[in-house]
Amino acid sequence: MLLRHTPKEITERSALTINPAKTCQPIGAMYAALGIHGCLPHSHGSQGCCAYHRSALTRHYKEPISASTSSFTEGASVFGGQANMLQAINNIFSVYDPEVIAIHTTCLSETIGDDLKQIKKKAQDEGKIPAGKTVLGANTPSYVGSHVTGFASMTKSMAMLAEPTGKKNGKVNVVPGWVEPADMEELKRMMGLIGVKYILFPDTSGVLNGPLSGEYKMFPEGGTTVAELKSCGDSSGTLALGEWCSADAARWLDTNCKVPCKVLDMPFGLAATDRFIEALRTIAGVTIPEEISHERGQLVDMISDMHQYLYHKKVALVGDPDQLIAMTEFLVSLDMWPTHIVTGTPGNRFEKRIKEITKDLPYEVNVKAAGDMFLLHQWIKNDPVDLLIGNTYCKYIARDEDIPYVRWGFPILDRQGHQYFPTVGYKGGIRLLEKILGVLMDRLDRDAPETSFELVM
Amino acid sequence: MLLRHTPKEITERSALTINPAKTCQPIGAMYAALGIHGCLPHSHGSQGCCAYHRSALTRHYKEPISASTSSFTEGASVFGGQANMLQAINNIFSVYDPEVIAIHTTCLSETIGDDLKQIKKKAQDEGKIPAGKTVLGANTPSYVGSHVTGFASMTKSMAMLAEPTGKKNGKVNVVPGWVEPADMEELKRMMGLIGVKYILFPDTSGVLNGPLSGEYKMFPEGGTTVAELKSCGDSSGTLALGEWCSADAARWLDTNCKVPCKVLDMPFGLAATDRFIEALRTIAGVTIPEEISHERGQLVDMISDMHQYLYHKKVALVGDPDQLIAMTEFLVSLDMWPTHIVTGTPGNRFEKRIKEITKDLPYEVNVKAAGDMFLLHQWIKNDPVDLLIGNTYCKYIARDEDIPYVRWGFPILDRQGHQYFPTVGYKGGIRLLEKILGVLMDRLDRDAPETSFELVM
Amino acid sequence: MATATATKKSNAALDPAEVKKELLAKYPAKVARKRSKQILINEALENTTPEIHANIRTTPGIITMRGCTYAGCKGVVLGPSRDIVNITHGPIGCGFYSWLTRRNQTDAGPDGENYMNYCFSTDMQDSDIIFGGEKKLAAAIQEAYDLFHPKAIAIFATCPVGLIGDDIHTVAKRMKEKFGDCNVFAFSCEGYKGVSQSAGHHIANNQLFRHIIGQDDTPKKGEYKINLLGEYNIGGDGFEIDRILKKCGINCLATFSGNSTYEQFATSHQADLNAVMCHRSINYVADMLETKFGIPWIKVNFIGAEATAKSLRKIAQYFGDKALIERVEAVIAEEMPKVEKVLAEVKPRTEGKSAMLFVGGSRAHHYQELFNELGMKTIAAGYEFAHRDDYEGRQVLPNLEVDADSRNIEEIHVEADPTRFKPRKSDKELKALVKAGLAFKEYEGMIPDMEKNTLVIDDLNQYEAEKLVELMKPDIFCAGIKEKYSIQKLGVPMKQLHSYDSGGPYAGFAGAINFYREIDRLVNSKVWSYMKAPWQENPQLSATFAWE
Amino acid sequence: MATATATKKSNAALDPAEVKKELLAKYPAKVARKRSKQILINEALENTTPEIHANIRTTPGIITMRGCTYAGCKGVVLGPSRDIVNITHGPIGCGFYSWLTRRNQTDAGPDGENYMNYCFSTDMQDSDIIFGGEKKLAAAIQEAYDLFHPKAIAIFATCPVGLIGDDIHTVAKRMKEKFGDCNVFAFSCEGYKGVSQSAGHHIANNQLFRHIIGQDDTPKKGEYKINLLGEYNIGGDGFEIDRILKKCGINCLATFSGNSTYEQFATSHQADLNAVMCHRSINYVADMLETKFGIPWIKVNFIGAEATAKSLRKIAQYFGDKALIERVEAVIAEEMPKVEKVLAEVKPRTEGKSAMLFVGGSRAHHYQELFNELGMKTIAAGYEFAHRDDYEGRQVLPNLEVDADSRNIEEIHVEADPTRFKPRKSDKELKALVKAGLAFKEYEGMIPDMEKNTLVIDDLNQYEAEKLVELMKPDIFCAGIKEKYSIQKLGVPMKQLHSYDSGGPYAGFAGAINFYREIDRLVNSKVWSYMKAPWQENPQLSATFAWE
Repeated sequence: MLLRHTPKEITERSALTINPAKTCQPIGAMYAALGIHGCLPHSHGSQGCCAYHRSALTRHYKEPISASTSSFTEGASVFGGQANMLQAINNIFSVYDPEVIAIHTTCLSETIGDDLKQIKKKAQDEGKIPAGKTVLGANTPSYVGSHVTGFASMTKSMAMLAEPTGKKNGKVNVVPGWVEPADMEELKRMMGLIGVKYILFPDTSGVLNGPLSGEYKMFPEGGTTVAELKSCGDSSGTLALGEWCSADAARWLDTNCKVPCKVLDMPFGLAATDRFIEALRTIAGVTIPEEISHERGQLVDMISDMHQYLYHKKVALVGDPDQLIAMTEFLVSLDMWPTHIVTGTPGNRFEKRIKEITKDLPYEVNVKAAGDMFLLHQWIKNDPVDLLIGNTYCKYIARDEDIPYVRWGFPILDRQGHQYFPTVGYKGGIRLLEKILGVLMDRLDRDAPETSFELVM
Repeated sequence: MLLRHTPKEITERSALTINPAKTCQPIGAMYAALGIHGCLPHSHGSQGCCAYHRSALTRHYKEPISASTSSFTEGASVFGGQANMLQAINNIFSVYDPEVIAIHTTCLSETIGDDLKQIKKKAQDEGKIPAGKTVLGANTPSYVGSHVTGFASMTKSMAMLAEPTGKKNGKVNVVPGWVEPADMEELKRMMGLIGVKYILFPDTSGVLNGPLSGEYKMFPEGGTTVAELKSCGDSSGTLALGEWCSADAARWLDTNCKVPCKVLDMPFGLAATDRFIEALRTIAGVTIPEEISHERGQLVDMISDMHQYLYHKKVALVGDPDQLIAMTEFLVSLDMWPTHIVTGTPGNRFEKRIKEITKDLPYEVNVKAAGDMFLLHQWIKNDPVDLLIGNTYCKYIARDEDIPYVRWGFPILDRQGHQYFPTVGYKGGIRLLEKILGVLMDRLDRDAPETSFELVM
Repeated sequence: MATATATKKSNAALDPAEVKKELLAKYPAKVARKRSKQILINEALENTTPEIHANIRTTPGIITMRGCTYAGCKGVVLGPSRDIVNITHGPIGCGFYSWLTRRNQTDAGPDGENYMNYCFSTDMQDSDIIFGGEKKLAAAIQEAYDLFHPKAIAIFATCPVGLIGDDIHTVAKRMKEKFGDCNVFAFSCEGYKGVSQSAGHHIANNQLFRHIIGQDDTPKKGEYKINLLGEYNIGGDGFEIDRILKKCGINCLATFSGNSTYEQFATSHQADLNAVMCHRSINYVADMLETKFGIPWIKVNFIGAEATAKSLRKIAQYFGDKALIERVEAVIAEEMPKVEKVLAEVKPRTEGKSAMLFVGGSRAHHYQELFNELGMKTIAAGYEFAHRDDYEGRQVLPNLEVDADSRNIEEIHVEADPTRFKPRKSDKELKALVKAGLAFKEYEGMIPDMEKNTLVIDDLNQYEAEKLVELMKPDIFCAGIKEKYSIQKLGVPMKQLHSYDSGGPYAGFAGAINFYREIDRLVNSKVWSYMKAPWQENPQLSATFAWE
Repeated sequence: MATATATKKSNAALDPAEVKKELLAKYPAKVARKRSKQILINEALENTTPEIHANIRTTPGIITMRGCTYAGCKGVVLGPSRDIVNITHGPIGCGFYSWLTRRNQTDAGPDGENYMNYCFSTDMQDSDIIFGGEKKLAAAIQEAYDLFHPKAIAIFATCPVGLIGDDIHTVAKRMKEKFGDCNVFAFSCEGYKGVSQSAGHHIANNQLFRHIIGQDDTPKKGEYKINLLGEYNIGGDGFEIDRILKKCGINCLATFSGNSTYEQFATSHQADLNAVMCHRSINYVADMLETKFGIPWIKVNFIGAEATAKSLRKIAQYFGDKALIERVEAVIAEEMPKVEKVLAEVKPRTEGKSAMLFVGGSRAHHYQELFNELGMKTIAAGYEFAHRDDYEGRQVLPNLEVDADSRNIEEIHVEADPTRFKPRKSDKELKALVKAGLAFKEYEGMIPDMEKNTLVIDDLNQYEAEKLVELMKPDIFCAGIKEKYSIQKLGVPMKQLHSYDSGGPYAGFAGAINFYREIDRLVNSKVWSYMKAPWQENPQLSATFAWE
């Protein structure tokens, strides 16, 4: 067994986290920042943070991830990191010449209390920020929240670039939250079909799913432009997809720029996508094109065709709150039985929301926020499941317990596809179904006695 | 063992086919006919043919397949099927009211020598064909060629609806061959991006991947219209994708309507898609949009990222000639080693083409046209492979020999996805790669000793 | 109107005459006249069963559910025999389509002979059509023999074979003599014969009887020896029935033909009773076994828990042995509580719902048992390839007119075997059993079991099926794979009762439990409520978007 | 220009001075001055090795390959120890990122203790930062102990821990005393210490020596007892080396720290020789073991078949035992032919190609051996976190100036163990061995092994890496995961030499074979010829399309 020391018996733990179901804020901030066009994310801390975040994102995307660091030494940690940051800003603009530097803090710089605003001001005063260039920052102390929180903070900082002119731009802000580049592309495709004018931020499509062409572009075509971000204060409203990832940015624009907002679930699965499309329709006052209805109908058709393989199958899930909420709702709508649900990100609202979604199921779900994969594994040992959905670290549980397993979430370090094929929207729902059915049916084929090995399924 | 009587030792067989790698012409004609808008395919033979073809297509698509039959009895078989057909045409137009009836023959009606042209003429003379309705026919004797031949014959009959006006329509005819609805959709998307005006026939997209909406449409929106088919004699040229599936239609238009043609491989994989796009570019004299180059670059990127898992892996393939030719070229371009290749469809050109494509490999490939899956299995027993690609019937070999297996081809009776996700073009190539990598990596994960179970792959 | 099905409740109340009128409205006069005789409103006519037209030609151009004679012979009856090498003589298609597509299960053990996963064909080419296929057929038989050395090789003719005049029976005979240790026989089951699969069943029955049944007189030991006729082990039905029979101590010598072997067929004449499941496909063998060997037959039905219990009691009653009767009662007493427990859980969710069944030659009748147990009413039903006796009961047999299509199907004349005929019961015993309520050689058909004013429709076609669903909005519809998705597009769950989609077994006690759960899943699946998008349900735009 | 790399051949010929100028051109003056001292053109200056600046701070904002002290301590040195519960004290990130990401393999057998697949962290929250994390740390240690009862628990400090002043060593001491049967110790390896991973190695070495090494005097049997230092069993390197040593009859008591156990460390002081693979990460332990226990150390290298043979001979020479020497020769004689066979096949496809290596503290040097064997020239190389002695050789050690960053890293003072110090060889014996060419405590560094006019660059950064590749167009580039894809985007295959991407082992004889094949695959992969679409290669449209 790979996880041979995990006991079935569950004992209370107050201090020790084992096999975390989250990581720290800065990587979320870094990923979000990569969704700004021409942006170099900057980690204000010691070298290791930046190295770790770049490595993790690189392994997930199999793409180059550029980000710089303030390279704190012991001295800086004692006397403050301002000197390092000023030096960094100067070097970055002269050597890499990005449009934007998006700075996020770390546990180190937060603990010593570096003040980003003040440092940025000093950099401006000292003329270290060339004209037309943008420097923004987000506070992302690693000891608060999770990578999701960091993503939300950086996204909020993007919103804070808004410069309302008082003149509406006729667009809707759409904050997609932490989804894959392919998902952001798919959201844009759907909005394009519906005919909604939008500002999508962040937008990592075209940044983290790049081609191999013999050229290396440190700053690819993709990403939300600063001009768009400045303009988002003039939008008619903001749709925030995901309470954890996107609500802060949307609410800030509401409070500070009078741009009304609505927080929706991430559009994974049928119902959540319906609500997203319905919201767009109402806002834009348009008729939904046949093409969208057709895609929806295809998803429903596939559900009806394959229902017998899904019906009452027990599922264990681990991941991030916004994704898990939508996925759990989707699974319930498939007549599947989400049984154990864990996120490492804190927040009681998560448990409350999951309980609402699963309230009609004939059993009590195991759900935990600020939980870990060690607990999930123990739950599974006590109440085995037919399917496991989560990031690559789940493969150790899947192999030990011999559970069909679908990779979904962050990080996915050992398979390809997530960069290229969306799981949001109706088409994304079809892909999710295909993957779920695939592993369940592979298991049937593997375990079927020769008497009942099926040709037609 | 499921195929426990298959011996390793290979003995010559001249008369007995075991586990065929093809089926008969009429089903190909039926599938092609479903790619005409508002068309009811009609099987001129005894009831069983139609029942079998409808069942097979239904299992493959999980969609309703409507087709009618002349319901031959012993009497008709002796005295000829004309009466049955006339009665059928009358009933079909009054009960189902299609735009088009596409008749194909069977071994029965061919053996007794029914003459479609003459019967059609009689129907016209007797006013059984309402004004504005179309009846076309194709001769598809089951004892010649294969399902591929039948598809080609019906496709040719579509071309024969051409009514050249002498005035060019500024379009290119594109004959996609036997690919999935999702593939036809993808071809249209690519041509749309490139800005080529086209007539695609047949076109089963929107016909065989329909939604569930509470309505049953016997004749859905999709399909090539008769107007388009009539106009294809005025096109500037014809691109036939696949020698076996599409060349006849293209060459007929060339000879009879002076519409020049070019026969290309089916655009599966990198190189074949390159040639297809390049052809469109030259014909239309356009610049290829960045979006297409980007998709291409993504495929190349994925190949480079995952090359170590593909390198020199041995592959056995079974399917239809046009598909296998393109797939074999793709595998070779991935540095994989196609080792055993079988099609049930006759034609020495197939073996010649495969040998050309594989001539630089450090070994002699096993290739056979008019072969069967029994032989493929024996080849595998004598020279095991790392991967098996073929239709659902391969699952018996895959399980007996414990070979990673990708479902691709016709029919796929036990999995979902082929209706919805294309495998043509660059995006299709990415999907094929994802699937191939998926099964190869699943095997690595399954067989890895605990000492070398990999988190990052 | 179709779009409503999802939401609206069933319309069983509708006047059946109205429905029938609607069904016929669109037909040309000639077709309408013909179909009207095949669409019957079930009403007791001074206690005689109303008459229906069945086993007649399908009108060309009308999209039928039916298949062909080859399908009935090779696909249905011989398909499930695992140790016979079944070679299709013809172009490749027929063999290909009948390759593993019926979900007949078989258990050959780890190393028993099993050719069911294989497809054998002579793959006739045009030269064979022109110059004749006998040579190729002989060569194919030889190659099969050399590769596998099977006990038996069967040849199945497809359409062209009859037309070009290949003498497959002589070829078979010649090869059989040549091999000596391998029985080779052929079936002239060309697809164009008869009007449906049914003709193929008959042809299969004839040749089974001629070439295999009674070939092996090695005595079979054991008491209570029966054969099970017309059970094809779809989805494991046969395994469940075997389990129950075994538990009861009843010896099933042969099943025709689920999970069967050549040797079972060859020794089946040693049984003391034939229990007939699918009357349509196999009654010929039952009759011939009685005439030639003196084995009586009774109709049984293992579809439905109650029906299973009843069938077991009939068999016990036949043997009349106290020990057996008690054992049967003990088994029923042990099995029923499990069934009732599940039924009690499921029934509240199925009660009062309606079903339509259009399938096969007996299932449309048998499965009404299960729906009854679920409290569901069958509002319309019919067969795909049955005859009048399957609808109205065997009493109609004497006055069935034989039309051109039936006339061509051989009726073999059987006489009592000079040495092996042995009445299993004395006339006295038989009379007593009949008096006690056990009916021999009897099948009353589907119609008497159906409620008044339900619809009985023979050879239902696609057009009528959709109309029926649109008008009557059943909660579930049962037919075959070709019908499945057009019905489901209308928002009505469709259960295949040929191959069961992916489920089974549904026979016996365990099967009943499976079926209850399956129907519960289908009629209560959430998916049928998803068919309309919000913007399709309320196309009107509300004034403004409700921001937070 | 970048776009050309795919097609153009390597540009090794380029004047290195030109290249260096190009690399520095874009930098601000201050940065340029600093970098110019870290970019060295290799030229013999009257036979002394040229001087390079190394182990100095990375300039903020410059995108470096380097990681932090925690990574060097927890990630590199302690990570591979399987039966120590390694708890990260800090926010969740550091523990998460060092969880299974280095491909250190370990073999605990079917039921041995193995915590390497687990990640343990105190997941500090803001309250812990404000009120201190010692309580939580103690609780976490207790929970780990209660759950697993391990032999040892190690604590690793992350950045905030030092700043808020958690006294992790006292907590560890307290818990160790409390448990009695579990050794608990801590590492003050905050990420901000030092200038790279290197500081972490040193800190790890110190604590290993202080808390584990020499704790267990239970005698270890067997002859030719050695320790292997600085081998981390990435991709199974250690397994291959163990295989070879075993075959030679050499007893490896402990490997620091690939596939290692607590007990191996604790008894390692009983070895008679320390063989040092990665000089940078582990030389401290080697020195301390010599000072305290009298174990001499020699530099070895098992990367490269020739190097492996050479290292084995060195070890044999040290023990000076004829039997061993013969056995070693026999093993080499047995292993080399397999290697040479593959090399003969591959070399024609690799010969004359060029490589760049920028990685680690010893691999950039060791792997040049393998490329030499493949006939490939290393045209530029450098370390990520090494010191001058790794470049120039240990003779520079006395006159290394200690800067502010190094000063903070503890140097522990070690003395000969009063009871256990035992010289393994007499001075006479040692002198003789030295005379015979065996060098003790000696490492000559990378530079002397590199050709004239090659480039040696310390702490190469992303900007310089791309420039180098664009200018010199190597056939392969070796570094780490962060660098992999920016290099490959330029059309140059990139091989990770930290984690080997997915391959390995590359050490020893079998490893050499693996590496030959892997490099063959990379430099000859067809994919690099696909980067341009036809319409990108010939944007001009030919007049008309060539119809058939």
